[in-house]
Amino acid sequence: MRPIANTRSVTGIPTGRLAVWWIIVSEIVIFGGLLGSYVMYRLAHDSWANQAAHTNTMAGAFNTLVLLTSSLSAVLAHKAASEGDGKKAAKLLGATICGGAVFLTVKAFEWTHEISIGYTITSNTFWSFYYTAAGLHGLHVIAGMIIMGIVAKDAAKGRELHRVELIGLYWHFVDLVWIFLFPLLYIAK
Amino acid sequence: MIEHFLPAASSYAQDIDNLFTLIFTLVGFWLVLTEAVFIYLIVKFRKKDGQKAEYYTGEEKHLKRWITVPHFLVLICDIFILVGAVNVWYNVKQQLPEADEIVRVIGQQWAWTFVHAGPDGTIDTDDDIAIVDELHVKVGTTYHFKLEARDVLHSFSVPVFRLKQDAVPGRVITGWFKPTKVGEHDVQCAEICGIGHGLMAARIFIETPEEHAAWLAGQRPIALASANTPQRVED
Amino acid sequence: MSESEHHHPNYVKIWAILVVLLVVSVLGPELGIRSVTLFTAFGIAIIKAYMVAKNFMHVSVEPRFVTYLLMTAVLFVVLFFAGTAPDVMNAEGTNWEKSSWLAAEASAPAEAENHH
Amino acid sequence: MAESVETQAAHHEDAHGHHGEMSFVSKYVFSTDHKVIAMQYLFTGMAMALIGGFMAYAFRMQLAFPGEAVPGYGIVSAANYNALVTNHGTIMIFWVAMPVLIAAFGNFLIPLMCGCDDMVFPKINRLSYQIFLLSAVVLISSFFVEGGGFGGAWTAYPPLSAKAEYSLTKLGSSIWLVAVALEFIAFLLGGINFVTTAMNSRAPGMKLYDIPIVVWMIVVASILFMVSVGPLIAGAFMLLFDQTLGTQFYDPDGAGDPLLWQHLFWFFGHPEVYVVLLPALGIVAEVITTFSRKKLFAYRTVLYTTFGTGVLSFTVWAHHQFVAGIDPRMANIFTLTTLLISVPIAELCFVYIATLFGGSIRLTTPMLWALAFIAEFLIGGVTGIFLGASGSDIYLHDTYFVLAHFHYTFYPIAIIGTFAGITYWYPKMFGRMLNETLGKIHFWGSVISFNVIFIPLFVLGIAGQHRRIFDYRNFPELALPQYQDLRILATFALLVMLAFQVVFLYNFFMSLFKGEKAGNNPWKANTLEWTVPSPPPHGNFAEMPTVYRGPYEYSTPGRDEDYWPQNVPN
Repeated sequence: MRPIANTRSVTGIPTGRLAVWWIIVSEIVIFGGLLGSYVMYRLAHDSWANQAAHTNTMAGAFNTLVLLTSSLSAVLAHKAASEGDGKKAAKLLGATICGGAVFLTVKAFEWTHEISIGYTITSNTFWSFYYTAAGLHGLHVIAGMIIMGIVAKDAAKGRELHRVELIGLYWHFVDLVWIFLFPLLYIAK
Repeated sequence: MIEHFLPAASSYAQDIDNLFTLIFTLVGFWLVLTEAVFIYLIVKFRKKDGQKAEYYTGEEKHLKRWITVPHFLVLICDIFILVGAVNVWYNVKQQLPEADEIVRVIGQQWAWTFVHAGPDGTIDTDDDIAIVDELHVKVGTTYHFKLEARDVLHSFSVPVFRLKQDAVPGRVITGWFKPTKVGEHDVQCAEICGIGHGLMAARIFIETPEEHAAWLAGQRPIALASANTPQRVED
Repeated sequence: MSESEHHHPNYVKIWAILVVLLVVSVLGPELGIRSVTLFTAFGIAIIKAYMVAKNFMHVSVEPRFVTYLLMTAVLFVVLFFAGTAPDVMNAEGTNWEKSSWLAAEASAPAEAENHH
Repeated sequence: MAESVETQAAHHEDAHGHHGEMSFVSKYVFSTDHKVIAMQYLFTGMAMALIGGFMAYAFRMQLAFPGEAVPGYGIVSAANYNALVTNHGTIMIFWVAMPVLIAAFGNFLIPLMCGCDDMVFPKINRLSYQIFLLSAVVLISSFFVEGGGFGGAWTAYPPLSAKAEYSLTKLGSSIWLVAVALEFIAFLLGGINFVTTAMNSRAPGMKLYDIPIVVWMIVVASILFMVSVGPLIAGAFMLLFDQTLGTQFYDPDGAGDPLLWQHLFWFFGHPEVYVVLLPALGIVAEVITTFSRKKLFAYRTVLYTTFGTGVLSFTVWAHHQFVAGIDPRMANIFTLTTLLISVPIAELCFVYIATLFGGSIRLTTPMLWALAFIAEFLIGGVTGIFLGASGSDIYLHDTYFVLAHFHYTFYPIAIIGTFAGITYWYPKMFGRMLNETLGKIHFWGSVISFNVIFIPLFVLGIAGQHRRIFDYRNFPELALPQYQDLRILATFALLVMLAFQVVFLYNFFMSLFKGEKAGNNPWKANTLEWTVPSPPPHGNFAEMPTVYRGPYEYSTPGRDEDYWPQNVPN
């Protein structure tokens, strides 16, 4: 049962969405701190370009495409939900979850290959950042997929449709982080 | 004020003491004034029977200025403190005077190693004298110190000089001091560096040139000076 | 509910533009010009981020304070960077130098060859 | 809104009846009620304060009587000493000040003062407490693992904290770090709840300038926390990997830089001071207005200076690192910002003092605590200037002057402010009054002994005594008998202070059963929490209130009564 407090909206933004904005704000500073530290080190160490040369740009680009597409299905799910079509929203969220799964699978192959040829988290601080930043981002992908599954299950029954937009917002943010991780870790060589 | 507890034995110790006194005077004035007004108001406006409190919003001009005027005065005091602080800081930490001699200070768990220039007066030569936990300096000589740490953070603190500088592994930090008073004093480690942090005490011996020469004569240079240079060879 | 209030743009079109931008950012470095690479990598990342935030996250139809909120968070990150970079990003500065970094950079070319 | 407020309220009444039959466990352990969660935070915080206080007892005894067995603890070794001071600091800030000031008072007050039945996300609120409790358990478990608790100071500077061969507490340091990270996550969840509730769920009619200052302060503090802690969370991951996997994020031998952690830490660590300061200032604002029967002087000025302080607090962090090896040119900038932040804080103190002008002051126990907060915090504030000025910080950095300074800020915040809050809202929390005589005995005992602890430590700091040393007999200039006497005096005062807390505990628990019944509004205060029964029922308000005016309409001209509750139409 929702408390009365949850039904009020003094700012004009529904409470759930306001909370997601605050979550995103706190996530911006988490990733900002990590990527800021990375950028400082990266600019101080020209030799890291030799390490970055061993990342697989095409895999990264493919993953960007996957996340952009999953963002598209998430926003289409939001559109469907706002039109009251819970079934369609659930299907589109399902597509988004698949996008996340593809993303993680590609990552798994990438990491396996890199670790097998000796680029582990300890081999160089570039690789430490590579695994830490992508790993933290991957955790967000996993968390988003789990929550999205719950939301999709409800949405299929026409319940809590407003949550489709909330998980979408979060997913777009995860996409946004990757948009910056991709050039930082893969392109800048 | 600080000199009451501890002698001032470097050329800039007095400047830091003066800055301390300046801040003490300014903030002391404000503290006493504020606390006095505060206590006066508490005593003056204690509850009296049949008398209601007065109603002010705090936006009334004649009342608000009791806040805004002190607030600008505080700002002015801050400017004085800022000028004094930056001035002292610039002379102690930022601008290094020409060095007569260089001493290398190395912190490690849990001892200080001081590499003194030998009789030739220059460091990183074969006659360097490296001693643990004893720093010997000549009064009236301007020293640069090259500060390093072998393992964790340490902090090279010489209270009689009013000097403190953290030693950071992977860095060489240069600072300076010029002893002005003969004596023997504590050198502390002022950054927690593990279990033995409380044991990391050293002594500084501030000597006249003659005493220093006598001490120098009694020392044997370390065999391999290069082993103590910063470019240690990583195996 | 307020969801129905805001207008839904053509999301597929926006997605198509994002994909084109992605292709540009991948092809940019092929030219081998540093400034072009920097722009296609980070300039386009900022454009993509702006497009996602505006069109997918609908920041533009939220009350203005949401934009300010997000910008403030970014600003604080920049502030952190500005205060920290003078010490962390440089190998030497006023009266200090990072001996270990300088030593490592000096021996870096040899290390790089080992990897090839 | 799918459903109108009325139907929601009807649902709510049903639920309320249902809640009456709940078992003890579901009512007090797994409750989602904000008041129960507030109590959970309060009692956990008090329990942790006892642990932190015991640690202070153990290491102060060692300092006064070095090498001798401490009754109830035993011999304090160097390793023990480091672990004790480290965990004393960590506990008092993260497990006492934060949970009590922000979480306990925030949870209790925000829904009541904003006129809601609960937080907007009650289940997330419960989850927040559960993670917090878990973090406390994890922290305590770190004392008992092989190698003992972490001893690298609460700032956890690497490389000491990063490598087991330096710290000699391999497990202790990692568990400590995990506990702190869990605590951050708990407060991120809590903070989102506080901010969202206060922004979105205020009672009809409650405009921005009608919100009680304490709610504003807790909300601003939560925002400061959420925005500043991010880089440190990222940094904690990096440090954890340095500890456990052998990465070299902070290791200069592997392209890392130990100073990065210091920046990450203090970028959070300095705003953190204001995170705990602001709620205490808010509590004091409520108490002094109520007991001087005065409108808060210049409400808007208080708000704007709070915002100003909040923003400025992000620009001053490196004043903790003046002599840490940062570039000396940066120190000038940070001196400037640090001196600037003294202006809004001074202004806040002036405003509070000005509120007393023309008042009708009643020196009840909560009022005494609130006034003591201002008096003592001023000392803490002005001594900060010595340390914010780069020139004098060269000498004073990491001495007992620093220690005394921040205890003169944190003691007023975490102890005096908390007691002001507890004694003020105790009738509302538990429905009974505390004993005033015992309250005053406890007040004077605690405040006087506090000053006797820390004034000698200022002197020792000026004399050059540096921190975190377990035995000063190794330093001839610090081993002088006159300094040892000061250490013994401080330790003696600490024992007195700890003894007086027994009075409080007795008063607290006896009054739960034997205290005078409080009634709805024993202090004749204006804010909404005083319009409901004490203690408030589940759901708080029988009828959701509407707000007609600001919270500080005391002694308004033309009214017989000297207070004017926010929800009374005229």
